[in-house]
Amino acid sequence: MRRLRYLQAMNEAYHQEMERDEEIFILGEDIRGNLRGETYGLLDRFGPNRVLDTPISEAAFVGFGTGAAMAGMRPIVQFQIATLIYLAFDQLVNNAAKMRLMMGGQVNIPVTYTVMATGARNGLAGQHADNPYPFFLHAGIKTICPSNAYDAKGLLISAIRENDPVGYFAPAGCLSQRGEVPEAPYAIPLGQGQIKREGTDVTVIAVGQMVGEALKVAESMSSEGISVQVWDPRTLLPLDKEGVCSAVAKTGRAVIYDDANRTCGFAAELSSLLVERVYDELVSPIKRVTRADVPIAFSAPLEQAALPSQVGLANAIRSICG
Amino acid sequence: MRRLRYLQAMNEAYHQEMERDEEIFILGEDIRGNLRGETYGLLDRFGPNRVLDTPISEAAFVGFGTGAAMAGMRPIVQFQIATLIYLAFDQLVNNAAKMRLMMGGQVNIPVTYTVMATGARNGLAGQHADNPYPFFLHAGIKTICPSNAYDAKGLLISAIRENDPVGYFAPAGCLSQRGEVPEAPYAIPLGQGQIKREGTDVTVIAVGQMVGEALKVAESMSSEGISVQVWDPRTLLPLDKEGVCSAVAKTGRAVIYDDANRTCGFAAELSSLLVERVYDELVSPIKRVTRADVPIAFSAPLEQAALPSQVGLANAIRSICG
Amino acid sequence: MNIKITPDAAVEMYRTMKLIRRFEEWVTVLVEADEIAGVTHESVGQEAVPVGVCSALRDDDVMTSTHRGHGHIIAKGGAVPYMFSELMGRESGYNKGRGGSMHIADVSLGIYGANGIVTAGMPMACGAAFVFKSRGEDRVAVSFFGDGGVNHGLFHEAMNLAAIWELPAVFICENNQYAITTPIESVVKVPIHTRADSYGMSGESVDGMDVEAVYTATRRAVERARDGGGPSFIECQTYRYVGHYTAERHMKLNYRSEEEIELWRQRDAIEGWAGRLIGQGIWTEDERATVDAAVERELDEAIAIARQAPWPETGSYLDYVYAREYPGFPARGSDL
Amino acid sequence: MNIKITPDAAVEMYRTMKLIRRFEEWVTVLVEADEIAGVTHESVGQEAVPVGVCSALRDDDVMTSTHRGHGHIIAKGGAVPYMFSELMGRESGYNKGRGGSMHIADVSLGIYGANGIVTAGMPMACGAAFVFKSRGEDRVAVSFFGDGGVNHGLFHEAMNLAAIWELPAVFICENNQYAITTPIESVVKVPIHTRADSYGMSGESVDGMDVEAVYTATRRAVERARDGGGPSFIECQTYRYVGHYTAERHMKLNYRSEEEIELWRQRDAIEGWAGRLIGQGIWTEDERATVDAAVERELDEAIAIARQAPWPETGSYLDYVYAREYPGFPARGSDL
Ligand SMILES: Cc1ncc(C[n+]2csc(CCOP(=O)(O)OP(=O)(O)O)c2C)c(N)n1
Ligand SMILES: Cc1ncc(C[n+]2csc(CCOP(=O)(O)OP(=O)(O)O)c2C)c(N)n1
Ligand SMILES: [Mg+2]
Ligand SMILES: [Mg+2]
Repeated sequence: MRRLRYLQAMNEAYHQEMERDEEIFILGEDIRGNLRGETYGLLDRFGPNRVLDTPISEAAFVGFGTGAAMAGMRPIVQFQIATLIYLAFDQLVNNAAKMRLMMGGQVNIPVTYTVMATGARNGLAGQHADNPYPFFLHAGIKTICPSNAYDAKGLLISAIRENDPVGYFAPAGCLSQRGEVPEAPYAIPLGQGQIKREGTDVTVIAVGQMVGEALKVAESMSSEGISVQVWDPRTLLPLDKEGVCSAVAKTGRAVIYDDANRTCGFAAELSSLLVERVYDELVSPIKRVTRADVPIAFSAPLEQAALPSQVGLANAIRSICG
Repeated sequence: MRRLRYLQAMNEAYHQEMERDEEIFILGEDIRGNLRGETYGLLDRFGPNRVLDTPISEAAFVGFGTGAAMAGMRPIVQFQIATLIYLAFDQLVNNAAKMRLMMGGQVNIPVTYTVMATGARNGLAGQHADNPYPFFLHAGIKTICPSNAYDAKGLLISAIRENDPVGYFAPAGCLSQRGEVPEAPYAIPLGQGQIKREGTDVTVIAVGQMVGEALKVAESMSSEGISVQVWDPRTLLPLDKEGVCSAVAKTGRAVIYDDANRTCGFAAELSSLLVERVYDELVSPIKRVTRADVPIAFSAPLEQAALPSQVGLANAIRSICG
Repeated sequence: MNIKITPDAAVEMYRTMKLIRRFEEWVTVLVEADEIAGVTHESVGQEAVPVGVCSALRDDDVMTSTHRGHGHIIAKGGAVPYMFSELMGRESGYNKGRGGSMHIADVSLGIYGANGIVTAGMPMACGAAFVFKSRGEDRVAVSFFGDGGVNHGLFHEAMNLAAIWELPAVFICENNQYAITTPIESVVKVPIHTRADSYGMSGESVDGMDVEAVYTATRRAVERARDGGGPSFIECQTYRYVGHYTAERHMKLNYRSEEEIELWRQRDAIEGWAGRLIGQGIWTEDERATVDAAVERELDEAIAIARQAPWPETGSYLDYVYAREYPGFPARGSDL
Repeated sequence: MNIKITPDAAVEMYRTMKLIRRFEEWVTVLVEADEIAGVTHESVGQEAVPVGVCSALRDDDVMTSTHRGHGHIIAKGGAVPYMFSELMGRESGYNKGRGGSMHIADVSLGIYGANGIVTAGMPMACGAAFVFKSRGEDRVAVSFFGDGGVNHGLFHEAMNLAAIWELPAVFICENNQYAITTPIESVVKVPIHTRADSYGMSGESVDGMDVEAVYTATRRAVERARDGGGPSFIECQTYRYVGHYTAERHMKLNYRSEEEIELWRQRDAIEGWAGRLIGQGIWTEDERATVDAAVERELDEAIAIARQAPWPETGSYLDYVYAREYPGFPARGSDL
C-alpha cells in the first residue's frame, strides 16, 4: 500500500473532508504559505474563502471559529505551534468547551483545533516544547493524539465530523514519519484504543510519539525475558476505558509513558483510573514515566534529561517485573 | 483569641506585608473599590502608587507584574474571579513560570497571584465556578489553597515572601468563615500539610473548602464505627509528599475529596503518587470524589449534582471500609 | 439616508424600553427574595441602547451579549417567561436552567448568548458575520460590550479581524462610564469611539439616552454592513442608575456620587421618549398608561409561569455537555 | 531638540550594524553545520533598527526583545562570545544554555530577554517602566516587536497601560513587512504607526533602513520618557533579506519576490551609512576595512570560545526552575 508521511496523511484528510462538505473551512497562521506541508494545495483547491490566513490573534480566531460554528459552519482552527493554545485559553476552555451546556444544548460547536508539532524537540526550548493536551483533558475538551500516519488520517476525519470541539494534537516527532495510508477516506471512531503489540507481563500505555519508542523498548525487553504489551489510547478524551482496563487486567502491571508534564498529567489520570477499576488485578504499583515538571531547556543534554526516555521506561518496567 | 473572617485575615496579611516591605505593591481590577473586603484600607494606607486599579487587561497586567518583578519589585496580582487566569494563561504558564529557567537563573519572579472566590457556588454558572488550580499545578506554578482564616493569613504572608510566582487560591466557600487569627504576622511554610483530624481507618485528603465538609463527614462516620482521618495539604505545590504518604500509610486507605474537575485533576495526581509511594501499605483502592467534568450549570439541583458532596464522600468511604 | 420611525415603531420602542426597565426591577425584587440565585447585572438606565440597536435589526440578524444582557435579549425578541424561567433555574428556561443570567441565549432568535467574560462575544460575532458573508446572505452580526471591554485584547483582535475581512458586523459599546468601580476616564485616554480609526473602521459616538439617536446610527451601520460596506463601531453614552450587580445595594461603595446618578436620571431615556411622542401629538398619556399596564401584566404572568415551572431533573446533570457522548464521558465525580 | 551624532558614535553605529549582520550570517552557517540547534530567526537587513534604537539608550535602560532578537541583544551591549555559547547550548552561554536563540537575556545589561511569543515582552517592559517611575529613576524601558505583533491583543493592552499610567516606555515596531508568510497589508488596514493615536500616545513612522532616522526618533522618545512625558510608539520600516527562520532557505515558499528583496537590498542600511560617512569625509575606506576586519576577528574568536565551552551537566536539569526548591520539586519524570 501507499506509504505517506503523517503530514501528508493530514493533508489528504483535509482535502477529502473539505471536498465532501463545503461547510468546512480552515483558518490559522500561514495556512496558505503551507510551512510544514499539511496545508499543501488547500488554497488552490478551495480558494481564499475557505482557506484563511489570520492575523496573529489567537484568541480572536478561536472565538471566530466558535461563532462560525454557531452560525452553522464547521471550522478547522489551526495552531501553528502547540503553546499558542495558551493565548486563546479562555476562548477554548471557558467558551467553546462550555457553550453547549451553558446554552442548554441549543447549538453544536463542531470545531477541530489542529495543534501542530506538539512536544517539539531539538532545541525548541522553553516556550515551544510543551505537550499541552492535559490542559484540554482537564477542561473536558475532546482530545486526540494520533501516533502514526494511518491514525493521523482516520482520526482527523473523525475529528472534523464530530459535532463538538476536538483538539487534535500532532506530535512533532511523528510528522515526517511514514506509514501505510489508504487513499479512500476512512474514519477511525473516537474512543477506541489499540494494542500495538501483544504481551503478557506488563502493559505500557504510550501516547503519540512515545508509542514508537515504547515498541522499541518492548522489543529489547524480550531479550530480558519480559513480555511487554503496548497500548495506544489514540484518543485521550473520550478514552477507551474498557480497552485500557482489559489490557492492564491481562498483564497485572502497567507503566504509563507520556511526554506531557507529570503533575496532573494524563499519566496521573490513567494511573488513578486503573487503581479505581482494576485494583484487584494489579500485582504491582503503576508507574509513570513522564516529562519532568520543568520548562524544556534549550541545551541538548538538558532537554534529553527532562524528557521521558527509553532507558527510563526500561528501568520502570524492570522495577516492577523483577 | 480574635476571630477574623478569611477575607479579613487576607487583608491583615496584605497590610502587614506591605508595611514591612515597600517593594510590595498590589494591582488588579477594582482593588481600590474593595468589592469583597480583602483590599480594605490599602489605598488609604499605601496610596495610589502601591495600590493600582487596572483596566480589564488580564494578560497585560500579569506581564506587567513579571516585568516589575524582574526590575526588582514584588507585585501582588489579583484576579477578581478565578477563571480570569485563562485570559492571562500564556503570560502565566509560558512566561512568568518559565522565565527563571529560560534565563538560566538570572532573575527571580517574586509575584503572588491571588485568585479570588475559586470554585464559586450558588448559581455563578458555567464561566465563574471553576476551580482552576490543577492548571497551575500541571504548569509547575507554586499553588496554595488555604482552607481557613488562620492558614489564609500565614500562607499569604509566605506566598508574598516567596521568590517565585505563587498562585494563591481563595475558595469562595471559605471567604466569610471565621477562625482564630493572631494579630502579629506569622508565616506558615509552604510544603507542610496538616492532619486536621486524626483517624485510623481511612485518610480523607481534602482541599480548600472541602476540608470543612470532610470534617463533618468524619464526625458522622464515627457513628458508623469508621474512624476517619482528615489531611489538608494546604499547599498543593510544593506538596508535602512525606506528610500525605505517612498519613495514608497509617490508615491503609485513602479518599481524595476535591472540588476541581476530575480528569487530570489534583485528585488524580495524589492517587497516582500514593500508588507509587505507599502501594504496599494500601489495603484498598484509592478513591477520588471530585467535581464531575461538566461546566457548572446555573440551576441549583444541577450544580449540586455536579459538585463533590458529603454524601458522595461518605459513600466512597463506606465502599472501601466495608 | 433618511431614517424615519413610524408611530407604531416609536410606541414599540417605548414598550420595549419599559419592559426592560420593569423586567430589571423585578429581577432585583426576585433576587432579594432569593427566588433568583447567582449574580445578576441589571441595566436600569441603559434601555435606549439595546432597543435602539435591535430596532434596526432583522429577525435573522444575530447578536452577542454581555453579563449585563437582559435588555439585549428582550430587545432582540426574547420572551420574558422563558427568561424568568431561566433566571429561576427551571427546565423551561431558555437554556433549560443551565445558563442563568449571564448566558441566556435563543439561537433561533439570533441571540448567540450573553457571556460572562468581558468581550468574549466579539470574535463570535465576527465568525457569524463571516458565515453570512461567505454564504452571500445579507445578514448582520452585532456585538454588545461595555466601556470596560475596549481595553481588552480581544476587543482589539476582533475589531481588526472584522475590519480586514470587511465583515458585516456592528460593534456596540455601551459606555455606562464605569467598569464596576473603575471610571472609564481612568483607563482610557481618548474618546472611545476614536479607537475605531485604528482599524480603518467607521466609529461614532451617540447619545445612548436617546433611543432615536441609537437607532439611527445603528440603522446606518447595519445598512452599510448589508451592502458589503464592512463593519462599524458605535459608542453609546449611557449610565446605569443601579449598582454593578444586584448585591451592590447592600455594599458601601463610593465610586460615584448621588448627584451624578441624579443628573443622568434627569435624562432618562424612557421618560424622554414618552415625552417626545406625547409632545409631538403622536401619543397620549392614556395610551401610555395602557402600554404600561400591559407591560406589568406581561411580567406578572411571566413570573407566575416561571414560578410554577419544573426544575431540571438532578440526574440530567451530564446532559448537553457534548453533542455526542461516549461511554464514561463526561466523567462523573466518583467512580464507585 | 537638535540631535547630533559624533563621528565616533557614527562609526560605532556602523561597527555594531556590521557585527549584527556578520553575526547572523555566522548563525546561518553554524545552523547548517548542525552546531546550533533549534529554530533561529536572523535579522539580516534590519540592523539599523536595533542599532538606531539602542544608541539612544543608556546602559541602565532596559529592553525586551523578540524571537528575532540577536540584533537587539548585540545593540544593547550583549557580548558575542556569550551569545554564541548560548546558541551552542553551553553552560557559559548567557542563559547557561537553558534559553537558546529565543530567550537570550542579560539582566545586568538591561536585556530582559528575547521571547518566543509575539508581543509577550510588551507588558513586561511596562512593568519595568512602572518600577523606574515609581522609584523616581529616569530610566526607560523599550520593547521591540514585529509588524505581526500589532494585531495581538497584548499589544493593545500593553500600549493602553503605558499610556494611561504615563510610563517611561518606548515601543518599537520593526515592520519588516511580513509575519512569516503573511504580508502586513493583508492583516492591517491603516498605517501601523497611527494605531498609537488610539491610546493617546505619540506615534510615528521612520525609515528603518536609516540608522540616523531611527536614532533620532528614538532619542526624542527616550528623552520625553525620561522627562516624565510618557510613552511613544515608533514604527520602523525595514526588511529581512533572509527567510523567516534559517530553515526557510531549504523550503519552497513564494510569498515574496526576488525583485522585492532586491529593491530593499539596494537600500541596505550598512552600505548606506558607510557611504554617507565616507562621502562626508568623516571616514575613509581604509578605516572601514579596519573596522570590518576587527568585526571578523571578534566573531571568529567568539565562535572559537563557544566551541570549546563546556556543556551543562546533565544532572543539573532541575536547576533554576525555582528560586527556592522544596523536597520533591520540580517533580522528576519517574519515581522509582
Ligand atoms: C475578561 C474579564 N475580566 C474581568 C471580569 C470581571 N468583570 C465582570 S463585569 C466587569 C466590568 C465590566 O465593565 P463594562 O465592560 O464597562 O460593562 P458594564 O458592567 O459597565 O456593563 C468586570 C471587570 C470579566 N467578567 N471578564
Ligand atoms: C502569539 C504568537 N503567535 C504565533 C507565533 C508563531 N510565530 C512566530 S514568529 C511569527 C511571525 C511574527 O511576525 P512579526 O511580528 O512581524 O515578526 P518578524 O518575524 O517579522 O520579525 C509567528 C506567527 C508566536 N511565536 N507567538
Ligand atoms: Mg461599563
Ligand atoms: Mg514582521
